[in-house]
Amino acid sequence: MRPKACSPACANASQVLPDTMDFVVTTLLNALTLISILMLVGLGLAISFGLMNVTNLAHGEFVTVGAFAVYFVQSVGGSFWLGLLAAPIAGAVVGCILEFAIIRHLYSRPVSTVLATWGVSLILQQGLELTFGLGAKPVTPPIEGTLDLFFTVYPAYRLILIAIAMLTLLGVVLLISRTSFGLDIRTVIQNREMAEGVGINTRRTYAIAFTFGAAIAGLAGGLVAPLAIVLPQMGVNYLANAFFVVIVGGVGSIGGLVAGSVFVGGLTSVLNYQISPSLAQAIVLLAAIVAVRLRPNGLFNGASR
Amino acid sequence: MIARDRNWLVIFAVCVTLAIVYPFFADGYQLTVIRDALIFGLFAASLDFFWGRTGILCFGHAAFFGIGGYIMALTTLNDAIPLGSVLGILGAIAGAAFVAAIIGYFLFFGGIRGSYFTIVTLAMGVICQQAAVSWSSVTGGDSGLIGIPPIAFDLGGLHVDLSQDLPSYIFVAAIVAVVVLALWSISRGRWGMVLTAIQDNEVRVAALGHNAPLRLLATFVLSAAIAGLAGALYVCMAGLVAPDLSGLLLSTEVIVWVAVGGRGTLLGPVLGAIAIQRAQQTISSFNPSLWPLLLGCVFVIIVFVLPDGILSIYARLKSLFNGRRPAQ
Amino acid sequence: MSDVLLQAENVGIRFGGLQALEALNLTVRDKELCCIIGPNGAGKSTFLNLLTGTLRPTSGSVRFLGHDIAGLPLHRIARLGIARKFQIPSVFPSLSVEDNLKVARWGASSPVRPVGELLDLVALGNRAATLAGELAHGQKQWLEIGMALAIEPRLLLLDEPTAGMTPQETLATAEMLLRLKGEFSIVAVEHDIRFVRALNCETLVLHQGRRLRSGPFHDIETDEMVRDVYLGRR
Amino acid sequence: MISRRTILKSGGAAAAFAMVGAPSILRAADTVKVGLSIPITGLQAILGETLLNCYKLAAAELNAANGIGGRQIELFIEDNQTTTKGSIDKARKLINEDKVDVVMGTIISPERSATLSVTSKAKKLFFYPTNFEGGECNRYFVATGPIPMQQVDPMMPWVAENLGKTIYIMASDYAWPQKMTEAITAAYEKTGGKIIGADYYPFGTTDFGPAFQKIKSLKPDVVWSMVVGNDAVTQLKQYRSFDIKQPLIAPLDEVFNKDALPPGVAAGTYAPQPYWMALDNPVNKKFIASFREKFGQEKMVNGIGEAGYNGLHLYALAAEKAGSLRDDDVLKALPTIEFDAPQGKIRVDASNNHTLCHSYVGKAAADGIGYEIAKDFGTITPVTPYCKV
Repeated sequence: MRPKACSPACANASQVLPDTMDFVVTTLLNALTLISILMLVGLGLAISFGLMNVTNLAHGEFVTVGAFAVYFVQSVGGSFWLGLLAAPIAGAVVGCILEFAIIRHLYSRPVSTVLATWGVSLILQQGLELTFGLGAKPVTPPIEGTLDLFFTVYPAYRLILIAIAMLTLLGVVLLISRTSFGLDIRTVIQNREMAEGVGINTRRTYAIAFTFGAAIAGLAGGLVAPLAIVLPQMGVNYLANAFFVVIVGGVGSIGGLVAGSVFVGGLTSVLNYQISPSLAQAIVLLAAIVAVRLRPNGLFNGASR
Repeated sequence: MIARDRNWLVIFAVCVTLAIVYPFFADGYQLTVIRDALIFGLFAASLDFFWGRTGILCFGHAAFFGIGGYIMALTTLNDAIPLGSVLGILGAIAGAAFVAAIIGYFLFFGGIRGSYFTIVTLAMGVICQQAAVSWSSVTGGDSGLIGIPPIAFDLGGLHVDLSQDLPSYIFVAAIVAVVVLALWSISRGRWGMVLTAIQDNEVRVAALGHNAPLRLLATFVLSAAIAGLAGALYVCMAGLVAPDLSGLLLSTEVIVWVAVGGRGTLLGPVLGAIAIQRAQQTISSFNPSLWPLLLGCVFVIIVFVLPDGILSIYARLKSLFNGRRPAQ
Repeated sequence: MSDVLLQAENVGIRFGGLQALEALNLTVRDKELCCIIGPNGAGKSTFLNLLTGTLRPTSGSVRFLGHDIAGLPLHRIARLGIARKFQIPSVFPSLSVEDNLKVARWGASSPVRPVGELLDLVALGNRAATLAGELAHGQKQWLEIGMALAIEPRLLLLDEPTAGMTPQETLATAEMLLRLKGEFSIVAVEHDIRFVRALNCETLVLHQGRRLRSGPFHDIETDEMVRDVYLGRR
Repeated sequence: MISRRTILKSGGAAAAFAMVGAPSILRAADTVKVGLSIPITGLQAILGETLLNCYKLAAAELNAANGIGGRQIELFIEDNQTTTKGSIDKARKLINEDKVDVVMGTIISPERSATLSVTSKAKKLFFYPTNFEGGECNRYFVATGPIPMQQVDPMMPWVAENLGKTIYIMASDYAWPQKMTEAITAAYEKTGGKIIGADYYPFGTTDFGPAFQKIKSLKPDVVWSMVVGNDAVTQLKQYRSFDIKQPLIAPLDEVFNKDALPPGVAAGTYAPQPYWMALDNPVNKKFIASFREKFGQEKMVNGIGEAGYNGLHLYALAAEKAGSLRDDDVLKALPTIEFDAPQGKIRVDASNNHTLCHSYVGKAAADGIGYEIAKDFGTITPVTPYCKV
């Protein structure tokens, strides 16, 4: 028997209107926080899983590595911002090594990739535990407290997180659409053989794209570090949902990534308020499965697998 | 092909012989250890039947193990149900098959294959474990259900009581042998050939008039049903069922067993399950924190050094003696 | 009308803004052999995809034995009696030649020809135990034709069956098809004029998504406009 | 040799009975074998380490002082990997291969249930140290930690009086918080208080935002968190960032706060526990001093560890008194002895094998690690309608 939660409106009938606005804005911001994180973690997956067809189960560890980078920088006296700078670099380094040592040898063996990356994920987790010791690591946020947004009061750090995520996304869009490297990536993705034909070093492009995705995931880890637990095993919490973002959104476009993140993150946040969070999580995942059945190529675009 | 079949049967016969001889040298405790390992071997074989034959990796196979276990537990713990053990096992098989049929319908007919299938089934495992934890009025929550009686029934004059170590060992070993042999016969006949063809080129198979998604679905359902059977057997032997028996960790472990034992060999995964579990418990008694690290390395090594599993060592050695390259 | 097997009327398809095919008509009668030719990019494969129901036309209709088959699952279409040989040889490389044919036979609603006969028909009798992946390119094409035969089709659609074959193999393939002529209808999409010449059948010439000419092959062959198109003069 | 001396020394009817009843046990063993099933790897590894250290401390203390009836205690330490399967395998190994005299340990419910399913079948004593949601009952199962009613019943009037009349509960979605919620609701409503909302979050939740939003709109007087383990870290970090003013009750302790939480995050939170390091009595002072001497001066210890420590001492006293290591003999002696534990004097209730433990409300200090005792409710007798052994 669980006591039923009182609906927000009945708490104080005279305050219905401001409460409603407050409720809507806060829900929106909660959803945005979740969407931002999903988007950043999903971006790397969209590249490796969606475009290169590499199922990287160690992707969650990039998030972990990013968060540990912030912890490490803080623990040796650096500021959070310095740590946040180190996070994507740490992610990129691990990603680059992983691509070089393992993934590039397995592009033609997708199932082996699953096994090998899962193994790597275990090794990274245990390695972090042996290096930094048991247990969660403390990370202090750069600013404490809340910000008054007129309709509602919201934690300042979360607003920063949302802003950084949006800027990063914008940067990625520009990178892909405006730079020659972005053009290379798009060409390789469209048709690997043809890209090789016109003289693009696809091996290098793959490696850089993979590393880039790892860096973004590292950044995501750095951003969530003050907000959530920092632990060698934290990555798995983000992995499954990020995969769903990519599957639901469809591969091959930033639009799909955004659509997938909004679907998973938005639905989770809204449902969490209505029903038991465990049920909400199950429903979101089931909805994702059904969505995939109905729109096999993704909510947003028609790119095929 | 014929030679490979003969090899398989030889190894199978050796394993059966070892299983028959083992009770003469082992005490009750050692029997229970191997008995439980065999149940997980059956579970590994069930995954191998799907993964090995279709090339599609299911990352949530423990969900079916857990579903089977919970159905068995709920059936046998309810005194109002007659023939609890028999109905429990049948229910476990049917329940796991039913869930697999629903999930599989959405996935296979939705055109989900390969890595996408892997990820969706991974989430399915997560949901199952969470459901088992949260839905405590039925599942007993995170501590699970305890006091599940051993399998015992009278059916048409046949009296079965598996509360003792030796009968339960014989019962489990017999089931594992029969199921593995049956799966092997299925997978080398028409069914297996079509599945191999689907693995090569699914569109082509469909263009020949085969309902490929249905074939895949049927394979998945059969695989899940056997996983459910394994789950039902395990909870009776252990006396309890708990949420982590349907969780991600077990799903991962079973993949290792199959990969180490040799994907697609059905027998290899059983041996892999026994070997790895014994190794895990022995190593963890010496140095607990070493185990996860070793496990990770095993994954990576298998992929690069032994992509066909330990069972392939035999073939490799043989071809080494004959001076030939191993057939791939 | 009763012997009409496949009828495409006024069929067209657009991909986004691009009109890929426009107002095409094709009637295939029972046990008839016909060819579709045209230069690269003429829309031959797209047309074939419309005929097999893989694509749904944006205008006009395709009917097989009076049914609209567009969008039906592939295996249902096969069971109706449409067999298709793909452009890229798509055999099952991990199965033996014999097993390839077995798998194909099992797909049929009522297989007639035993595997041995199929092997002989496609001249692979001595390669039965070979893994299909180890066959030479031309043999793979034949094996695929054999697999198409195994499902006892009423209509066999061949997408560039001789692509990548040596001249001798091409002729052998043509002979193989001529032997089968009269058992069921065959529609061959080809690029290679020599092959079509050997078949000498009713021919539809496509150019830029439209019908250029149609009629018996010897008429087509002498047509000025067809020559111009094939020689790239137009 | 040692075993004979034991019998001679302890003398009396019990020893004579033991010799007749179980001569093989006494002759076979030169040591008392204590099997420990500890989560050394897996999710509960932080708490597992402290618990293991407490057992080591108790064993060292006992061994330094004549062991149990003159026999040294030998610890058989196994890692149950925080899983059901691991716990079953290890419990079987301890009982069948190592032939231990008693099994102790485990932290979370699945480990306990799995271990219990083996020990109950083997009729082997099993001492469980962690806060226990109740519900499981077995003659050979001894709980040295508190059940919900021991913590909640005395505490709720205090909460109503000092903290407020309405509570919002946010918890991890599993059995212990669910049972706790039942106990809290029952006890709180007696005082006129009201639970105005309860939400259970699945393990691995990364965003508790919606819960804080509810807190803001429901405006409860008190927030009671039973989000546990790793998720508690996430939950507390976010609780602080949303700047919620209500007092927070959270099931934290010194070990967890020090090893897992960012500094200061737990400051000011309340927690019900049977033991606090801040307890001002000589036994506790000595306990902490020897713990730190053995394992490091900066180390913290918590209620789970202390209950484990108590468990081994209770077992030793009972075995000593029974003059036998037979499970039934020890069990018979167990309710008759009393142990002067760091939390105060404790003993085991004969009717249900639960321990009469103390109940304190602690309030976390500004550093977020240590606690001061906010209120001492004394010893609480466990009342278990579900259990009669």
